[in-house]
Amino acid sequence: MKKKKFSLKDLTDTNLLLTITIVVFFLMYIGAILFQGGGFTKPQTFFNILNANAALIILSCGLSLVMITGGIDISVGGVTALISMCCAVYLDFHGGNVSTSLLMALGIGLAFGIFQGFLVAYLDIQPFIITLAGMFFARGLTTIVNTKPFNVANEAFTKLKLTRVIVPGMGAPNRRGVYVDAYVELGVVVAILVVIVMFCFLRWTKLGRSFYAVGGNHQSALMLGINVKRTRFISHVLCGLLAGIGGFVYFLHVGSGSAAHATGAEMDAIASSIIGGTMLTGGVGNIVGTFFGVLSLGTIQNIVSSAGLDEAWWSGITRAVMLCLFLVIQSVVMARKKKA
Amino acid sequence: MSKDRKTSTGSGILTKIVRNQCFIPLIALLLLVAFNLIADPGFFKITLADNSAGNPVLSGFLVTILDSGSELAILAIGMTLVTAASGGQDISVGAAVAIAGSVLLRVLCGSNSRPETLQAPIIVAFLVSCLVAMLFGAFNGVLVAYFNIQPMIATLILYTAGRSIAAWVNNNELPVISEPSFKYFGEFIPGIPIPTPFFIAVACMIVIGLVLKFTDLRLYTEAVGINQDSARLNGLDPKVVKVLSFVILGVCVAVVGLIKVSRISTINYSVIAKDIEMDAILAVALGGNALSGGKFNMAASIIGAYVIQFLTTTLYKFHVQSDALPAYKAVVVIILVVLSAPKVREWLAGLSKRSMKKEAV
Amino acid sequence: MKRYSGIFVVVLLACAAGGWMFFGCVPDEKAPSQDTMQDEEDYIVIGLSQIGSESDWRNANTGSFRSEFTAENGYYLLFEDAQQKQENQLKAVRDLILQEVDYIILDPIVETGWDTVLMEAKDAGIPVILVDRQIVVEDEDLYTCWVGSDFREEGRRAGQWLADYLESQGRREEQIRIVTLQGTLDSSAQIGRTMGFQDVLSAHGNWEMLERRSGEFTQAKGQEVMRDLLQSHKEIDVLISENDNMTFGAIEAIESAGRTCGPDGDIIVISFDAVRTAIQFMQEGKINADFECNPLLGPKVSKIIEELEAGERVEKIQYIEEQYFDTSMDLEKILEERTY
Amino acid sequence: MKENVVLEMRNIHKSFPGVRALQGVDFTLRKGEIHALMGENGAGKSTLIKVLTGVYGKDEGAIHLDGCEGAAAIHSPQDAQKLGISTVYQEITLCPNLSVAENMFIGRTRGVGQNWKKVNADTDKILRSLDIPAKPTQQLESCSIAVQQMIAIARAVDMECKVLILDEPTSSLDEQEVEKLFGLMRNLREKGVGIVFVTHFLDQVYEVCDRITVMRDGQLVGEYAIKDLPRVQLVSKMLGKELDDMSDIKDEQQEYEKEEGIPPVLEAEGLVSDAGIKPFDFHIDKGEVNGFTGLLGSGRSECVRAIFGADRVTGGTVKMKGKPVKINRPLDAMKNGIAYLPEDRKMDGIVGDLSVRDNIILAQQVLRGFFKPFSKAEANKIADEYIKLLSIKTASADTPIRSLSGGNQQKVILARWLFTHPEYLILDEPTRGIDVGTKVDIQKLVLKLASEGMSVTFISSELDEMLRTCSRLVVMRDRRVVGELTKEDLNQNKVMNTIAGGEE
Repeated sequence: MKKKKFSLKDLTDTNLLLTITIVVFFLMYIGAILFQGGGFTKPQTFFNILNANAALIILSCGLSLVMITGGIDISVGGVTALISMCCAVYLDFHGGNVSTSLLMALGIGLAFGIFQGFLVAYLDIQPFIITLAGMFFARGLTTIVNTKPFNVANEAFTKLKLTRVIVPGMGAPNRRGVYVDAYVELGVVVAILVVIVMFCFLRWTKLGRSFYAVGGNHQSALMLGINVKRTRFISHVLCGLLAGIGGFVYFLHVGSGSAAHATGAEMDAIASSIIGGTMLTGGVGNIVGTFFGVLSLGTIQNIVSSAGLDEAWWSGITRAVMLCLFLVIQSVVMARKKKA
Repeated sequence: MSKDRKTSTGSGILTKIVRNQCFIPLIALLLLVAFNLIADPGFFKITLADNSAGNPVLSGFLVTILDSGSELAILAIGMTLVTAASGGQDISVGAAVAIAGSVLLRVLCGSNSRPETLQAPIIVAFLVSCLVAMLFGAFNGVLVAYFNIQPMIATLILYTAGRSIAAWVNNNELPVISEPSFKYFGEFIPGIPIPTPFFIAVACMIVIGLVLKFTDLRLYTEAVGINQDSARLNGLDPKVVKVLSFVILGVCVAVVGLIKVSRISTINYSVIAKDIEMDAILAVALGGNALSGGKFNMAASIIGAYVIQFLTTTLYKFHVQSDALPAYKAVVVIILVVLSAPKVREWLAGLSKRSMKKEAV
Repeated sequence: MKRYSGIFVVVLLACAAGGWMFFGCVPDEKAPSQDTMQDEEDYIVIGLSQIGSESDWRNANTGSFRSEFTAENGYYLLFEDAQQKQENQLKAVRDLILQEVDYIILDPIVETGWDTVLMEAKDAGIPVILVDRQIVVEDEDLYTCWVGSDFREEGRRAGQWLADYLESQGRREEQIRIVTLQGTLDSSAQIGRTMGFQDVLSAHGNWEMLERRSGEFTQAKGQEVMRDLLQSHKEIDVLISENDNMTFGAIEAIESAGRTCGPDGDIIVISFDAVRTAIQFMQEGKINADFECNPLLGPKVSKIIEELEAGERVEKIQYIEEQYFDTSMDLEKILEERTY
Repeated sequence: MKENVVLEMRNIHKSFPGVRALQGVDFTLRKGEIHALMGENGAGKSTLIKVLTGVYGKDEGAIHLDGCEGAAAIHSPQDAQKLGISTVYQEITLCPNLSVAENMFIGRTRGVGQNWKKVNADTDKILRSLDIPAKPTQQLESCSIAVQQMIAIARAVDMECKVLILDEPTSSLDEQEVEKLFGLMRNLREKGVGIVFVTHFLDQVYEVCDRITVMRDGQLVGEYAIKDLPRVQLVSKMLGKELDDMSDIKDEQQEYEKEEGIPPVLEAEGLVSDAGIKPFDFHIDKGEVNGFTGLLGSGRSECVRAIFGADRVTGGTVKMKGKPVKINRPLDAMKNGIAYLPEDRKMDGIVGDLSVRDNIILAQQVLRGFFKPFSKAEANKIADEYIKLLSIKTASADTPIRSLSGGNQQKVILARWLFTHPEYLILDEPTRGIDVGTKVDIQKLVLKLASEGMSVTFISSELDEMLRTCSRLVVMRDRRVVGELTKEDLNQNKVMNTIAGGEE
């Protein structure tokens, strides 16, 4: 086939939705540069979006995994809050060290993943209701661990928190004319690693492909000899693990523990996944899309605030409109599929 | 065999009671009552005293439960219908309450956010907010029924945008109503010692009771929820029924909006009815209604709502931080859901059979 | 066919990157884009990072800045609403730096965790003016000055007022039972007012503080906590409520419990902030005294900016003038003058 | 185990709540043979295959495989695969959202990694060798159904199975593709693979198979060599009627005489729906009982669904009593006095959790409208009346219909439609999966209703039921009406011959 003949029809659903997402993102960003100028012309603005959303990227990756298998996990925001609080308390009140706190974060995430995964996969309980309870539990537990929000003063941690990775060649002179290097936080590096690893995992490993198989049609997957229950279980465990990593990255970014941390993060993560082309019904989705989904949400927020609109409500509305748009696109894609 | 049959008929009444859907929430209620009786009988004390306006009013924990549980009970009505018809839940009710309340205030206040007098009769304002809430309900319903989006995800849109829309309706101002009669809906009507929200809740229950009695709502909803294909072959339009259930939830939302706003005579967009959707879903689940749709028991849901309020108030009384409440509720949910999972039930049934056999041996 | 979609994506990426280079980096080196140029020539650009819009006070505060920094006055105001989250505020400040504003006005949500971002502002040569709440930083030079209320003084004055009032009522020797509705824990207003009142409290042996609970500065929470306090404490003589919104809620709770408050009631209510509605409540005899926390910081900040523009040095800590009101005053007149 | 036998199933029993799907079925498959498994719907073929492939557990019986000591333990599809049993199901059981190569290889090996390059290359080789027009990296969904089916077979073949089960693989293939498939099957036979071939197409059976096992009502009818079993006998064995049984006369049925001058109750012309039937004409007169007959999948259900508006009607006109009507959805049909008892009782008929009472009043209730519900007393009265009339065995009107036996569930659905007092009643397989007594009851009822002036269309897999009740039979094959039989033509021989394709 020659390139001339290329048409959208030849794309798989995953790639079609992915393409839409990426196009929308770049149109949006270029539009922002054209019409708003200002900060958007600087690469650092983009890196700031990354910095602020590193944790969300990781959480969204986890959610995408679960959504690709046809499930959902709305506990990730709560787990993030719980992790940041536990780590903060541990570091500040008990003089713990950073690496143990990282292990603790992963442990908490895994524990949630395993528990919820077991209930969902092996007891056939609706994932929505069980992870809803998980979210309740994590949020409540956060307050029980410690009520007050506080910043962590632990030295080793603060040092880690302030570690910056300079992005060469992307810097820009500030208003004093001093050249400032563009940088990203450590969390962004982790997030990008996660995206790459998860992308490879889903794209090239057998387990990754069986995620798609289970989400696409679990009956068929069973017939093809895939252990559907175990696959579902693993998807939740991985989501939990990523929530653990994401929680720690979040903690690293904010450097404080608070019960109010990451409120609505689960909804943002779901929205990002959807915008990134993950199909709610399962079987379709792409981690790269999710990555761009998060960036799209972050960019919208930036556009809204630098346009001088009252951010609190405008960003809410624009996000919802975007979500609605993508849901309808998915619905149309589904209809197209059924007709064919 | 014959022996078996005898015992089963003997315990028939008991089984009937246990089988009744109201059984679980009622047992939960009894447990809570018993717990409070043991821990502190003062919990049940109700006192009659004059409030600042010189009206004798009742106060005490029980009154608090009836009062604060009203919103939840009203929402549980709508949520039960949505759950039954669509097999999913609406997570945008909290945000929708914010919109309804905001619209209500907007109509009452006009352009001035601190009016001396109301700019419109309360009933008109309520009807407008009702209409708006129904529209948003229909929006959710259309996404669910016509676009085939899972209810939880479809309502995620409004969940994200709702509070922003609410703020936008009033230009992000916080209007305050000084008219005393507006407070009647959320507090007390002079001369009546029982909080008004309770009456509103009772009125809603009566209305839904009458609707269920004098229309086909129950049959239609259940038929669609249980077997959509079969319902279609019987001439029903599952899509219309689903949208209808969301619209009814919209009405419930508007009523709750009225109460919530009236309670404080103003609104706080980010806090009003926060997390109430979770409690409403919990109420439905606690009432023994399958979250996957189908048959429903309205009374059980309503009792479920009050049980949750009972739990909340009890926890408050024991100085549980309000933010820690969800943890306790979550434990309750997990236990309930796990116990009602078919697999666990099978396993338990097998277990009891085995133990019976052992006894027989 | 996947290959072609891959090419498609790569082409897109290239387009976008190209766009970035063209619109982003190139103009950057030569001259700022048209928008910013206009801004810099004609206006002083102010970036305001506000906490949120949780209370009337906050809205009056925001409004004061909005009405002060108008185009007519030669300003251009960029408003960032942090929606009660420090992470949002950190990102907002970074965005403002990137947008090269001339001044940043920051109303910090919490006291700690500001060092890095303020350092970035300093490096970029943008003066930061703190308003309302205070912060703890290692190097005080990181911000230019702080403008706000002396919360401790407010608390002290409230205590003093209570002592005077009780004396005038002839209750000097009586056992006085007090409850406090605290603000969001660890906020400067909460700490200041609690400590200020504590200063007076410890000097009076017959005053008993029954319980201090946080109402988080919101009306709903205030009502909830007060209802609880009323049920657990039979006798309450004085309610100290650390802001007006909580007071409104508390009054609702008091009334629906069948108790009375105000000068003629059985609970003395002392509140802070003194918004317009609170004065109305005072007229109705529901609040005894209210200590102003003046939200109208705009004019003062604008004056400071004028001084800075003129190259003058400014005082590090600048308290704003504040008054208090009680039922003995001519409330009618006060109400007329009150704008918020 | 005998020489040459690869698979032996002995005395297999399997029950589902209320149904005994398999009752002591034996099945033997030899090396290098193509073995047809035949039977009408509900005969238990699918259940037998699902037991063999581990989708269902068996209640009783044993499965022996060549090369395995003792009884084979098959508890899951994976177990079956490991033992060399591969299956291609009737409905495609591949994942539409994966690529062709992935579908070929997923779930087959342990371990984490997979060399996709090699997988793609291997797949390409297989696809080429089998002449399947697909690319390894193509998304499965973008292939035609036929190609998907062939990929499923390719997967099974590539797993070097000893036993290959083809469950109606040809239903979505055109002739050329079928030929290709048969070539493939013969090829595999040469290699010594035992193939179980399930199909409804008799031609295909006689073209490719060596041996036939016939099942009926969950029981084994017999195993025959292909040359010993002529076509008509096969049909008669499947339908459960011996040919010499022709003396079976329609004793209960009166001859239907058309009254002159009255337009037919329903007349359809060129009716076609999106369910894939060819346009058909149809009419029914007042008080007439007619039927659609044909093997499963011949389109008989789709025809009546089109009449009722259950599938989306894409063309054709319908007249009722001479007046043209538009039927776009079931409610339109109901308003015109048509009632439809659907083929799939569980999926389309009962509303499982609702009570018997609610199930009875449902259709009439919908007709009456939203604001005119039956009061509880009325509903109970109606329910009791119909429970008595049709002698429905239920604990009470309050019992959920789910807990009734199949026959009684069917009677409830029947009651539901009778209560709407239709002029034209469509019964699609009303007697499937229910006990003999109820079957007779239902047939009697149909005749009684007709004598009272109701028009009835009656569809059944059991030919003698049709012959006993219908005065006219529309015969279908391959989704097309191929004949209409009346009066003296209404005998088993003629009908079977028409169904089988007019040969012999």
